Amino acid sequence: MQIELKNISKAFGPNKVLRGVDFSIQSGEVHALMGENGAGKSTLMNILTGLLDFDGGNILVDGKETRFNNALDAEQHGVAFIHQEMNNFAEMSVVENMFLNREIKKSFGMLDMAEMRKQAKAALDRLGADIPVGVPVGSLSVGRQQMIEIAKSLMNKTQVLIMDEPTAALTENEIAKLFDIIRTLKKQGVAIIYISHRMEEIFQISDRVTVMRDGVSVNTYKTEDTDVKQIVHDMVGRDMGDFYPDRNPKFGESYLKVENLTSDGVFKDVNFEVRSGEVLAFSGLMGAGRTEIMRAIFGIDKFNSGKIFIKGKEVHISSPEHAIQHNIGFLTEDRKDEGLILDASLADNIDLPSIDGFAKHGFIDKKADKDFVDMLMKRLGVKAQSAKDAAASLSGGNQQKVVLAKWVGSGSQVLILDEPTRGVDVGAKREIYDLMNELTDRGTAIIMVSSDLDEVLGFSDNIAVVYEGKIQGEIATKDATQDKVMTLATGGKLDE
Amino acid sequence: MNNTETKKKFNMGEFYSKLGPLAALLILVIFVSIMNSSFLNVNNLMNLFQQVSVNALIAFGMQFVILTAGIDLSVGSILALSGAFAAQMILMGMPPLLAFLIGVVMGAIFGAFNGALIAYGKAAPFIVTLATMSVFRGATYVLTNGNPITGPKMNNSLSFQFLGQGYLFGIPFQVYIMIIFYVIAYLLLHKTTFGRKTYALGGNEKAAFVAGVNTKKLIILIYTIAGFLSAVGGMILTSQLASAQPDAGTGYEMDAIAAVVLGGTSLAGGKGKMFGTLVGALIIGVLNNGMNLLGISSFYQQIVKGIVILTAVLLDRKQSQN
Amino acid sequence: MNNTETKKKFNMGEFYSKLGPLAALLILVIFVSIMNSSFLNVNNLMNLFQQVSVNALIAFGMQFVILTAGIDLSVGSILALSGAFAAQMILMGMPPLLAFLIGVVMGAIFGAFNGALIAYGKAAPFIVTLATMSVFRGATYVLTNGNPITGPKMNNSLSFQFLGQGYLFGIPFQVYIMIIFYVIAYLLLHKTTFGRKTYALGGNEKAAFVAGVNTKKLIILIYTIAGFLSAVGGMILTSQLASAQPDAGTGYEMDAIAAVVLGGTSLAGGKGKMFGTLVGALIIGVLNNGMNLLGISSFYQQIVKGIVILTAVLLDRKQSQN
Amino acid sequence: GAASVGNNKSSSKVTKKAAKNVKIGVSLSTLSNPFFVNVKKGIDNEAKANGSKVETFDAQNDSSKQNNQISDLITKKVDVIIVNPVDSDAIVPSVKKANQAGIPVIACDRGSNGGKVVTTVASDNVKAGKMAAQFLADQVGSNAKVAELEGTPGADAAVQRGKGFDAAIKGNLDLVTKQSANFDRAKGLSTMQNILQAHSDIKGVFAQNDEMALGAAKAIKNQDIKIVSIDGTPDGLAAVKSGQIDGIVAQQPKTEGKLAVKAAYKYYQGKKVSKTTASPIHLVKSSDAK
Ligand SMILES: Nc1ncnc2c1ncn2[C@@H]1O[C@H](COP(=O)(O)OP(=O)(O)OP(=O)(O)O)[C@@H](O)[C@H]1O
Ligand SMILES: Nc1ncnc2c1ncn2[C@@H]1O[C@H](COP(=O)(O)OP(=O)(O)OP(=O)(O)O)[C@@H](O)[C@H]1O
Ligand SMILES: [Mg+2]
Ligand SMILES: [Mg+2]
Repeated sequence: MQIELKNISKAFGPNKVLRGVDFSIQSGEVHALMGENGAGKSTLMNILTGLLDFDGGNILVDGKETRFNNALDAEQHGVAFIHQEMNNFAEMSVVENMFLNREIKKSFGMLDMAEMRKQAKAALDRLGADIPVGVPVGSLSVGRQQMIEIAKSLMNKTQVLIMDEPTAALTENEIAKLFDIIRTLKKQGVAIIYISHRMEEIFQISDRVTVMRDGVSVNTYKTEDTDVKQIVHDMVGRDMGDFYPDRNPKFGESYLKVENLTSDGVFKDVNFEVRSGEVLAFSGLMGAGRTEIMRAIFGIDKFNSGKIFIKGKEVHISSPEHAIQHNIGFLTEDRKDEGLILDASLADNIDLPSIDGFAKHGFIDKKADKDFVDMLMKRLGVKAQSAKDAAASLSGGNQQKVVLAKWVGSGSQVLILDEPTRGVDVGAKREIYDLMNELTDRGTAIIMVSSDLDEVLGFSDNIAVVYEGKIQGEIATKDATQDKVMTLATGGKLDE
Repeated sequence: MNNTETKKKFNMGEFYSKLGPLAALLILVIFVSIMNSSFLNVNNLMNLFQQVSVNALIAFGMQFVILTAGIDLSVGSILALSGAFAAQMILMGMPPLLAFLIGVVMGAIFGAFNGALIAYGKAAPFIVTLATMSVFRGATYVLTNGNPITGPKMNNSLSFQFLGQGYLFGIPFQVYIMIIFYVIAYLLLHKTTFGRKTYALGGNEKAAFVAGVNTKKLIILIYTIAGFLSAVGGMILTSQLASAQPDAGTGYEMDAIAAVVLGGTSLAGGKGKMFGTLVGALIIGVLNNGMNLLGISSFYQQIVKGIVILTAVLLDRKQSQN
Repeated sequence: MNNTETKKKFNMGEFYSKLGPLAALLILVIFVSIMNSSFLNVNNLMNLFQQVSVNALIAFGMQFVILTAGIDLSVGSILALSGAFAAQMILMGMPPLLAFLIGVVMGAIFGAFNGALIAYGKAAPFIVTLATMSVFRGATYVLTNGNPITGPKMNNSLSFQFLGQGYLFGIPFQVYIMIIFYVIAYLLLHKTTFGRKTYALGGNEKAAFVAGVNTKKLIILIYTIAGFLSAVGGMILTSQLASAQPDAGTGYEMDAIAAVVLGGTSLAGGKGKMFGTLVGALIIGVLNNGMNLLGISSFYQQIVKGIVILTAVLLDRKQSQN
Repeated sequence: GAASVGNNKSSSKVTKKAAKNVKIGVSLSTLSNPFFVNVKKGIDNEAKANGSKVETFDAQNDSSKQNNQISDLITKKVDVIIVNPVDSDAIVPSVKKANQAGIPVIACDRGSNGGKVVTTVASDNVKAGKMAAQFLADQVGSNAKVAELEGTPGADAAVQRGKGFDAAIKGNLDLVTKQSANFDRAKGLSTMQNILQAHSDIKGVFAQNDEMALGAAKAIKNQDIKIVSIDGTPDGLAAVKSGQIDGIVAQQPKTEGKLAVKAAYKYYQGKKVSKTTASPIHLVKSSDAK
C-alpha cells in the first residue's frame, strides 16, 4: 500500500496550521516525520485518518483519491493510528479498551469475552508486556497504557501504522522491544509513519525523514544521507549548537532532604538530598516508583513513614498547598490530567499557583498578573496567538511549555520536574535546559525525573536510580555511563 | 510492586460498590422485618415488588443515561403524557393493548426528541430535559384539560386492568414486566456492543469518537430507551389507577436517579452495573414500605430517606476518589 | 490568510454566549411590551424586579456552585428551613433583625454542611443535595408542624416587614438587597483569587489541587455562600408574606439553575459570568410576569417556558462544542 | 386460574369493636397544605379522646404513592382506613383492594368513584365555589370585572372549586383572567401583582384557597378590590377578621376529620352509617367580624 498526501492545507479559525504539505509512505518503509512543536504533524495524521476535515489538497491511496470518514473507516482500510495523546477509557478494563467498537460477537449480538481476552493477551505478549487484561486501564502507569495502545494497533491487519510519539512515556527496555516489532512489521511489508522528538531514535529506526516547519514540508531525506545537524537546521530554521548546554553548578546548602520515606507497597526507605543550584536526575525503569515518590513529597499522595526536611528543618506537607507554601513546585507527568485546565486560557493556567501573590485583600492586580504571564510566555517561547487562547488549542509540546511556565513562575526554591521535556521538540528542549541552568544559577534546586536516559546523562549533576521503589544507587553524572545507570535500574550493584 | 498488592488495602468504598448496595438492602430488610414482622408476609412482599416496579423500570432507562454522564429529568412527564395519550385512545374506543403499544412508542419518540436535542443541539442533558419536562407536562395538562382521564371503557376492560392490577401465579403482573425488562437491560448493557459503547461514551466522549463510535446515534438511542421505559411505567400506572392523572410521575426522576446512584453508578458516567440499579430501586422501595409499616410520621420520613441515601452514597464515595 | 477570516463565518453560538442572554432578554421585553403596554409601567417593572429578586439571589449562589461543576438542589429547602427558624424566633420574642441575622447564619451552616459532605465525603453534589433537600424539608415540616408560622409579632413589626415589603425612594427594598449581593458576587467571582480558584476547580479539579488550591475548603465555602444566599431569600420571602411557609421554595432550585444556564454558564463547570446569571434571572422573571400579563393559560405557560429555555440553551450550545 | 384481576370476597357482617380497639389508618392527599394538616388534627384529637391508635401518611399529592400507602395499611391490618383521595378515580383500585381485605374505608373531603366506602365525609367543593361566586357578586355588583387565582393545575380541589365558581358567575360577573398560583402564598402575591398590571380595573378576586388569597391581599394592599376564597385556615380567618380578605367560604377541616373518625366508631358499633356525611361549609365575612 502506498499513500500520498499532496498539498494538504488546514486552518483552525484564523490559524493556518498546514499550508501545503506533501508527504508519502510506501510499504515496508519507516518514514519519520519531524518538526517543532506545533508544526502540524499530529494535525496531518488526524487528517489522513479522517478525524479532521481539511481545507485543500489530495489524499491518494495506491494512486486513488480517498477520504476516510473516521478512524474506524481508516482502520478497516488498514490504516491504524497510535495517538500522541492517549485516548483510552480509564474505568474500563484493558481488554475492553483494546476491543472498543471492534468487539467480537457471538450469536444474537452477544459479546465473545473469552475470545477477546485471548486475542488481547496474545497481542500484549507479542510486545513482551506483562499486563493483566482484566484491570482498569486507569490503574496502570502511563508507560503501560502506551504499550496497550501499541498492542491494540497490532491486532488488526494493518498496512499503514502511524505512531505519534509512541516512546514519549517508554524507557529503554520497552523502546528496544518496540523497535524489534517495528523491524518485524517492516519485513512483513507494513508502512510505518514514525513521529518523535527523540533524535537518536530517528537514526536507529527510520528509512526516510521528512521535516515540517510552520505548516509546510521542508525537506525529505534518506536517513543514511543526512545527519542530526541537518535535520535540526531544517526544523528550527537555523543552526543549533549542542543539545545539552554545559552545567557549571555552584552547589549551595542542602535544600530538600528526604529520610526513609516509605509508602507501603509503593516505595521504601527513600533517602536523598538536593542542594540549591543542583540538578538531581531520577532515572529508572517504567513503573519503578519515581513519580509516586515525588507525589508523596508534594503532598498529593499519603506516605506511611519518613521525614522531609527543608533547609534542615523538618516539615509536614499534607497537601500541594503546603508544599507550595514551602516553595516547592511540581510539574506532573500527566499534563492533561493534572497539569492543565484545558478549557481555560493560557494566562489562567500559568498564573494559577502564583495567583495569591498578585492579590491584595483577595483582589487581583490585573496589570501585574498580565505582565507576569506575558513575561513567562515569552521566556518559554509558547507558540500561541494570544494568552487568552484555550490551553486545549495548543500542540502537545506547547502545552508542556505552558505547564513548565506555570511552575517556573511560581518562584519555587525546589522544582520537581516529572518528565519535563516529554513531547517537546529539540529547539524547545534546548530552551528548557537553558532555563533550568538559569534557575540553578539563581540557587533553585531541581529534581528532574526523566525516562530519557540521554537527557539524564546529558543534563544533570547527580543521578539517583530507582529500582522497585528503592533508590538503588546515586552517582555523579560526570562518572555515569549508560551501562552504569542501566545496571542500577535493573537492580544490579556497581562495584566500587 | 506486583499486582496482588492492591488487594492489601481494604477499601470500604470499593467494598460498597462491589457488594455494598446489596449489603445495604439486606441490612434494611433485616432491620425492618425485626421491627415489624408483617414485612416479610408474602402479601407485603408482593406489594413491595409492585410498588417498586414502576420506579425500577424508569431507573433501568435512567441507568443508561447516567452511564453516558447524562441525566433525564423528563421521565416523569413522559410517563404522564404517554399515559394520558393511551388513556385518551382507549376512551376513543381503541383496544387497550393497541393503545398501550402506541403509548410506549410515543414515549420512545419523546425520548428520542430529548436525545436529538442533546446530540445535535449539543446542550447539557440537565437543562434540555428540564425544559422538556416542563413542555411534556404542559402538553399533558393541555391534553387532559387538567382532569384525570377515566371512563367505563377503562374500568370494565379486563385486558386494560390486567397490566397494572392483574396477578399471574399469585404475583402481580407488573412484576413480570419489571423482570423481563431487567433481563433485557442487563443483557443490553453488559453483553452487547451497545453497552460497551455506552460505557465508552460516558468514560471519555472524545476517545469514543476517536474509536469511531457514532456518539450522536448512541445518545439518541439511549434517551429513546429512557423514554420508552418511562412510558411502560406510564401504562402500568394508568392501568393500576384505572385512570391517567395529569400530574402522574411528578418527582419520579428523583427516585429513579436515587435508585441508580444507590446502586453504585457514578453520576460522572462510565461506571456502574444494572444489577446495582435493581438493588437501588429495591432499597428505595423497602425504605418507603418499611417506613409506612413502622408508622414513621410523614415529616420524619423525608428526613430518614435523605439520611439513608446520604449514608449509602458516602459509603460509595470511592467512585469519585480516583 | 489573515485574522479577519474568522468574521466571515458568523457563529450564532458564540454570538449568543457573548451577547446572547442580553439579546434574548431584550427580544422578550420588546415582545411582551408590544403585546401588553402595561408591561413597561414603572409599577410593573418594580413588581418585576421584586419578583425576580429571590430567584436572583439564589442564582448568584448557584452560579458559584455550577462553576465548580457542582449543583445544589437543596436551596429551596434551605430557604424554607432558615425562614421557619427566623419566624419561630421572632414569635418567641426575638427582635426581627437579630432573627434574620441568625436565620442567614443558619442557612450558611446548612450550606457548609452540604459542602463538607461533598468535599470530605467525596460524593456527587447532585445526590448529596438531593438527600439534604429531603432532610431540610422534612426538618422544616417538623419545625412548623406543617402549618405556616405567623403571628401578630410579625404582622405588627415594621422592621420585620421592611425587608420584604418596604420601599426606599420608590423602589422595593429587596431590590437593593439583590443589587448589593450582585455587586458582591460579581467582585468575588471576577476580581478576586477566590473567583479564579472557583473557575480553576471547575475546569480541572486535579490540576487545581496540584496547583495548590485548597479544593476542600473552597468547595465548603462555595456551598456556604449558596446556603447563605438562599437563606437571605428565605428572610425576604418570610417578611414579604409575613409568615414562614413550610413548603416555601419548593422547586426554586430549578428556576435558579435555569437562570444560571440561561445566562450562559456551562453545567460542566469552569465557564460563565455573573452578569449572565443576573440576565438569566431577569429572563425568567419577564417570562413569568409577561405570561401573566398576556393571560396565557397555566397549562400553556409550562410549554412556553420550556420552549424558551430550550431555545436559549440551544443558541448557547457553543459551550459544549469543544 | 393462574391469572386474575382479583375478586371480591368482602364480608358483610361486622364484628363489633370498642372505640379504643379501633386501629385507624389514614392517608391524606397532602400535608403541605394547612387545610389537611387540620383534617389530621381533627382525626388525631377525636381518636385520642377515645383512646384509639392512628397512623397517618402523606401521599404528597401522588395517587400512586397513595395506592402504595393503602397497600401498606392493609398489610398492617388496621381496622379502618380513612382516605382523603388525591384523585377520586385513581383511588378506586385501592378502595377495592381494601374491600377485598375486608377493611372498611371512609372517604374524606373527596369521594371515591368506585369500590365500597362506608361513608364519604365531605364539604362540597363545587358548592363552595358557587357560594364564593355568590358572595363576590354581592360585593362587587353585576357585570363587574373579576379575576380568578387557580390552584395547582389538575389538582382536584382546583378543578372542583373552579367548576363551581365559573358556573355560578356566568352572565353575572365578567371574569377577565384566570391564572394559576399553585395554591401557594408567594406565587399568589406575584401572580396578583401581575394581574393587577394587566387589568387595573378589576373589582374582585376569587382565590381557590386561602393561601393564595393571603398572597393576593399583599399585592392588592388597600385598593378597593374584594377578595374571596375557600378553606378557612387559621391564617385565612384571621385575615378576614382584620379585613384583608373580605370573605371565606370556610370548610371545617377539623370537623371533617372528627366526623370521619366518628363514622368509623359508628361502623364498629354495628350501626348503620349513611352514605354521605356532610361537613358543613359556611361563609365568613369580614363585615360580620367587625
Ligand atoms: N483543535 C484545535 N483547535 C485549534 N488549534 C489547534 C487544534 N489542534 C491543533 N491546533 C493548532 O495546530 C497547530 C499544529 O498542532 P499539532 O498538534 O499538529 O502540532 P504537532 O506538530 O503535532 O506538535 P507536537 O510536536 O507538539 O505534538 C498548533 O499551532 C496547534 O495550536
Ligand atoms: N493511578 C495508579 N493507580 C494504581 N497504580 C498505579 C497508578 N499509577 C502508577 N501505578 C503503579 O505504581 C507503580 C509506580 O509507578 P510510577 O508511575 O510512579 O512509576 P515511574 O517510575 O514514575 O515510572 P513512569 O512514570 O515512567 O511510568 C507502578 O507499579 C505503576 O503501575
Ligand atoms: Mg503532535
Ligand atoms: Mg513517572
